[in-house]
Amino acid sequence: MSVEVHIRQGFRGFDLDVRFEAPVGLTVLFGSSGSGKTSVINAVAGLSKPKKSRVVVNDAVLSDSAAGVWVPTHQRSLGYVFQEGRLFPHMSVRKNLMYGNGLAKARPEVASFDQVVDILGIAALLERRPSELSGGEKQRVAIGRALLARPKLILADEPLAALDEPRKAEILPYFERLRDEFSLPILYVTHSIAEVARLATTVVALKEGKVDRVGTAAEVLSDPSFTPMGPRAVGAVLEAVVAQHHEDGLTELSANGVALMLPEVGHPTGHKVRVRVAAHDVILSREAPKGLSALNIVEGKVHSVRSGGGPGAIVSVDTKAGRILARITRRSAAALELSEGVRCYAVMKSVSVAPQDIGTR
Amino acid sequence: MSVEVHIRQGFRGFDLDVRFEAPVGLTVLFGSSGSGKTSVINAVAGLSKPKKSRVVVNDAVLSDSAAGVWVPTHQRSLGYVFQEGRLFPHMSVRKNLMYGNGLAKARPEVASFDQVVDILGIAALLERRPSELSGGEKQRVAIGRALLARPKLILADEPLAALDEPRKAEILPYFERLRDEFSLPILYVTHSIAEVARLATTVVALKEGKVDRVGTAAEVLSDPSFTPMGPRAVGAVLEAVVAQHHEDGLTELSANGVALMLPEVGHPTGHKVRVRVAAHDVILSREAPKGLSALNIVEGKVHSVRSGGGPGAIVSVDTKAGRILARITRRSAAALELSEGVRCYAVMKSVSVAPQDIGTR
Amino acid sequence: RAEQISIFAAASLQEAVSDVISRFEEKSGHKITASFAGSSTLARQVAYGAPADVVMLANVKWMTYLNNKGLLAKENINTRFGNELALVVPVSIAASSKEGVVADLSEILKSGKVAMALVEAVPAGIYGREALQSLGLWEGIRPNVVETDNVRAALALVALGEVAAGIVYATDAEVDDRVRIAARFTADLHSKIVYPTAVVTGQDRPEVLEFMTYMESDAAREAFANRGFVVLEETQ
Amino acid sequence: MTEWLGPQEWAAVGLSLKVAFWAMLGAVVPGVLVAYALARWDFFGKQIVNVLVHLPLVLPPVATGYLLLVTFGTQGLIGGALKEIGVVFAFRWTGAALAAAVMAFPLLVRSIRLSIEAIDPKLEQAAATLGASRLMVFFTVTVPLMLPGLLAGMVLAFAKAMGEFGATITFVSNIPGQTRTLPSAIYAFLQVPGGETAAMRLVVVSIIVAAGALILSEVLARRIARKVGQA
Amino acid sequence: MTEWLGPQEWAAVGLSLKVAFWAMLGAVVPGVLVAYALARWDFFGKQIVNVLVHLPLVLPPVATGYLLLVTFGTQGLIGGALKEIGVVFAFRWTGAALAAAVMAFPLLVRSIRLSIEAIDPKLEQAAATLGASRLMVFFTVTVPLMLPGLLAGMVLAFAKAMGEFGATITFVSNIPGQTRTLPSAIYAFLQVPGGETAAMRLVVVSIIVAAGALILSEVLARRIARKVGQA
Ligand SMILES: Nc1ncnc2c1ncn2[C@@H]1O[C@H](COP(=O)(O)OP(=O)(O)OP(=O)(O)O)[C@@H](O)[C@H]1O
Ligand SMILES: Nc1ncnc2c1ncn2[C@@H]1O[C@H](COP(=O)(O)OP(=O)(O)OP(=O)(O)O)[C@@H](O)[C@H]1O
Ligand SMILES: [Mg+2]
Ligand SMILES: [Mg+2]
Repeated sequence: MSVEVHIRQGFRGFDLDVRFEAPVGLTVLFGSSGSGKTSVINAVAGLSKPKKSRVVVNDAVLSDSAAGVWVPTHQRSLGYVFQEGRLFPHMSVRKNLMYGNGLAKARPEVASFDQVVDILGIAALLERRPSELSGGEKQRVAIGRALLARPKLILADEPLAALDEPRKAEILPYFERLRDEFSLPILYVTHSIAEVARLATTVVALKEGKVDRVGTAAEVLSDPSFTPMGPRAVGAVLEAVVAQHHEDGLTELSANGVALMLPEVGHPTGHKVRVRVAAHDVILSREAPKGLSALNIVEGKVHSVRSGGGPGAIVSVDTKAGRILARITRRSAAALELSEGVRCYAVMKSVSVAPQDIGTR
Repeated sequence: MSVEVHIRQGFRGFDLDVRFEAPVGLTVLFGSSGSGKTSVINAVAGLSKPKKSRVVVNDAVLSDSAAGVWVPTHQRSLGYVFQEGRLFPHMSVRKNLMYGNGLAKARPEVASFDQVVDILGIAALLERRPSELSGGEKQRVAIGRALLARPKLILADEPLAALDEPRKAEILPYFERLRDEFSLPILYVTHSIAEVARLATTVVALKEGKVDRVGTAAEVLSDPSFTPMGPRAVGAVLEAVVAQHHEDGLTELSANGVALMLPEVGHPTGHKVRVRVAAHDVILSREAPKGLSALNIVEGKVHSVRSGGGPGAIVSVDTKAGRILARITRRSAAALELSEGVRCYAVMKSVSVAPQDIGTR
Repeated sequence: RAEQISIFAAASLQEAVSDVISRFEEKSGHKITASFAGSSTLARQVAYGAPADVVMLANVKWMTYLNNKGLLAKENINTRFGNELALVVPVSIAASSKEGVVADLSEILKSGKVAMALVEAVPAGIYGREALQSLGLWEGIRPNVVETDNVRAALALVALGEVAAGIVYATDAEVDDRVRIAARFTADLHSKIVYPTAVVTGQDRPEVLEFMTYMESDAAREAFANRGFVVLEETQ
Repeated sequence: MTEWLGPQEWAAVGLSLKVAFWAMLGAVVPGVLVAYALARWDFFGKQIVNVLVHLPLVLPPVATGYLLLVTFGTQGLIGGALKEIGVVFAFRWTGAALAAAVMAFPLLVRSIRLSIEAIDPKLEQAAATLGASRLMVFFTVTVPLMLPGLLAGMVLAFAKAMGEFGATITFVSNIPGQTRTLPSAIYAFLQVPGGETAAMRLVVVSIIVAAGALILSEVLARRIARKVGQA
Repeated sequence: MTEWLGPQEWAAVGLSLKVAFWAMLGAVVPGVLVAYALARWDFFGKQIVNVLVHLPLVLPPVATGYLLLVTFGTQGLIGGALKEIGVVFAFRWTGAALAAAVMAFPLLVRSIRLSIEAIDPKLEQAAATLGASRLMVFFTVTVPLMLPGLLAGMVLAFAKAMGEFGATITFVSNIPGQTRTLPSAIYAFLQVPGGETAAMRLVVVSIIVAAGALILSEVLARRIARKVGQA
């Protein structure tokens, strides 16, 4: 276990009682506004001192109220991206960025100054004061500051919320690298399903201060009964390897031998990747469809049909590539006579596998 | 024209020169981080006094540097949701909410206190201080405060950025109502395509302090050459009326006589709606597809095929329902021999028209 | 009938005047309020319209200043009381000279600092300087002089043993048992130390004059004498 | 206890409290205005106002007292005019309050100014977008947020007013029951041989009064801090 | 100009500047520490410290001077001990600086404390997450952010030190060239009939010096404000 957290704390009218363990990787804290995500992260950072707490990161006990252990915040080797920036108003952007870096000379860097400035696109801002930055610029500097502090544990509270899509797409891979190349444990708060799908090793869903659910990203996302993320969040996560890069810009993945075509994936042949296929992007057909623009058609057998209260139903189809979820109307399910054990074809447009939904693993 | 804005202003290393006009409705300001969105809104609010500015809202001249007109901020009848909350720390949530309301007794309400508290889910927080709120809770109170100020112009700077999907889904319709029922002009900053598609009457795209593009939401979103929103943003916007509510929960829309099936749409029969069909959600087929779970299949004629640098291509198909965009791979386009004038079928899953993408008009 | 009388008196007269006042009040039934402050302060206040009926200052110059402004009822200025200067040393310092022998002064003064009231501004300091000048000691002592804003502060320095000696009024010196009078300066060494008393112009109401008369009385003289003041025989 | 201090001393305590209270209160409104102007406005002669405000601190109290006497005395420039309309400061307790207020003014202004400068103007902007006029913003946002500084300034002003001596005795003299405040009384005792003990008694009284005021202010400060949410 | 003031007066001006400067400087470090403790810590006897800090304001300066004399005089408790190690305050300009520092101390502490209390602890927390120890946080975040208060406090302290009279003359008396500061000189002139003009000359000098210090501080304050980004 890379992260073990147990926190019990009370505010006026709000009780936090959270306990979870997460393996090596990036743990997403997920939950509606006010469910206690920031409170958990603050306790992990040692910024609040809960009545009861036990926080262990990579075998290092950061706090254990039972044993009377309490490592002060500044010795926890953190990189905390706060929900509200918290840049030092009296320092230039450059000094803000270098603040933690200078204090932790002994630890290895996870990113060089130039790298961070480049990825975050803040080269032009270095000599400005925080008061002269836009909302998104502040947020980017805050991310950079945390990364440059040579952290051994990253805490990120909605780090990308204020950014535009292209900028997010540039920064996201960097969190992947921290997770994979540097094996840094990361606690990450987000409301974005794309980010969950792409980054999360483990998802911890909070609800009113309690743990609602813990599981791998694949488990949580592919559970049709788990709705707090909204219906669009449901989808399957397939494991695949990069098989070939085609000349027309498509990349062929192999999911347990099944070929999947995707727009260019920036990983070398042989690289293992995760592909999320959102349930609402999958079309089912009883016969092998012909003459469709969709490139990925996989045969399989219906594992289950679940219909909720609304007009929709989630059909799980076991294919050679893995279990695929399709969100279709009940009407279609009836028309196609889909039921357990029925053979069918899952049609996925190559492009419907959004680039954000391809993560390395 | 409901809103006319012309602003010229210089910061250290950043020049803002923005000029646009927008018709009645909600105008989305769109652009990457640091492109000048907040600066424009601040100038409209009268919080910054640009070198040159002309702001006219619903025929009321709020500022005109040439004519020496400058209406002070507090007389502009605003409801401004700031990017960073700005709640009054010394007042309870309730007092924060009622602050503007008490000052503008003369103007009509756009929302009652109870309504706002209910929609935003902040009933339990009313007696708290802002310092006792979570990030998303602060944001919600800030929205409520602006709405309760009986505004005649709403300025909203990424109002939903810090909120989870279900909460967003609850609040979004409210902005629609403000736009439609109250005919309030709204300037709205967002990075979310879903919000653009759903809310925007007009989109003003900013780039490095200049207007990059102005157009209706349909125009801008369906322009495959307009990429700042990321490839997922491209899609067609169809005009339709609610034709029938089926018993299985599906709603039948009629787009110029073409039947479209959608999950329940909360509008009465006869109501006009806008439906966005994201290009990446459309599959094309040369033959009429059979036995597919997708309910909506529309025949049409290829208007154009555009391929960019990557593996994808955007195919515009003129159908009776309107022009539909499909984002497919170049490989498929070649395989299906799609070219101008070719007849084909556009396959849209009913559920792929996401509820957020259905707006009233 | 009981009338109100307001007296502005130099701070150094506080006790003696208070004694006189209580006796006078008892006798006459009038009510007196006395304000004690530095002579310069009082004089200036009278000049700016202070509600004083009688002023008693420790400083002839300030009385002259008032008189020149026509603020004093001329027929009612008198000078009944005076004082002496003394050299005091802390009791802790062993007596090295007999009281009254000024010749040994330089010896005492050599041993350390001498506290005096401001030698240019405050009467006690001015008298002291004059005395030392008459004795031809001033130039030698000057570097050792520490000046205070009033005599009492000078006395306090001696009492606390911070200085070797101080030049103060004998009235002050006699009461503080932490100091010992090492020498008295004879009256001929400096200008005469007197406390002129006067009625403010326009305030010569019967009860005020009654008080002025009482100040001439034996009872008043006794009160002043008890506090160590010199009672002068003639009004000057 | 009543025997511990004589009636005259009790009168001095009461007078000092009255003087300090009114000095503090009287200085608040002009203090806030001047502090606001110095903190937020740029106007011609700003530095002159700033110097004037600090003057009572820079000058020896006697000099300030003398200047007060010259201007606010019955014969003085302003004092004469005020006398016409029946307002007299000279040799009244009101004058003692005026002197104390003047002496405390720089302390009050500085504290309030500091607090005003620490207020995020963005909050005032937010209030303006919600329809609050300048005046409304001032009273509903600026004033509540500057309370810590106001309170600190009032404590300093009260304390200073309790201790003010030089300017007071010079301006309004030392009239028992009228202008004889605690410091004047202490001074008077120190002028009398052997008066140290009596003086020390009054010093102790001063300290007790001041401690009471301070603790009260700390309690208030805590409440304010909790309100503003920093506690 | 040189003729306008005599050499004695010039000496007084120089001495006053020296005394005020060192008083201000000497009070800064303890001032910051005490202010920090009062603002951020809860400790036993906090209110006692608070009262002690304010004491010089509450007591008449003469009393403070007298207490200083009793404690820091050569015969005093602390003064005696310090004398052993060669530190003497009595009748030296250092004593004048000490008196001025003590009198200015409450003003300094209050200003700094106000500024510290206005600092958002969240910024200090942020520094801690970045690996800064308490001390490091203090020096890199707290101190820079409290600069406005520090500066305001130093201005007040300097001004107060320039004007301090009662405690100074009581503690170190008035020795030309040693402890004869401007206020002492002004006081002396005011004791003599007709000395007003000479006193006023020195008052003008005081005002000029104070104005210089104030304007300098305003320039610095602007720079700090720009740094901290509120300007
Ligand atoms: N006070 C200021 N001084 C100097 N530059 C400023 C100031 N305020 C904003 N800027 C700069 O102006 C540009 C536009 O800022 P603005 O806040 O309008 O951006 P934005 O479009 O709202 O971005 P975001 O989405 O990140 O909030 C940015 O480059 C920013 O750094
Ligand atoms: N200082 C406080 N005093 C009282 N209640 C608090 C305090 N801080 C947080 N809370 C409450 O605790 C709950 C959890 O807050 P927290 O900030 O952890 O939420 P969150 O999950 O981060 O939400 P968001 O997504 O909106 O940031 C909320 O209901 C909040 O109102
Ligand atoms: Mg949060
Ligand atoms: Mg912005």
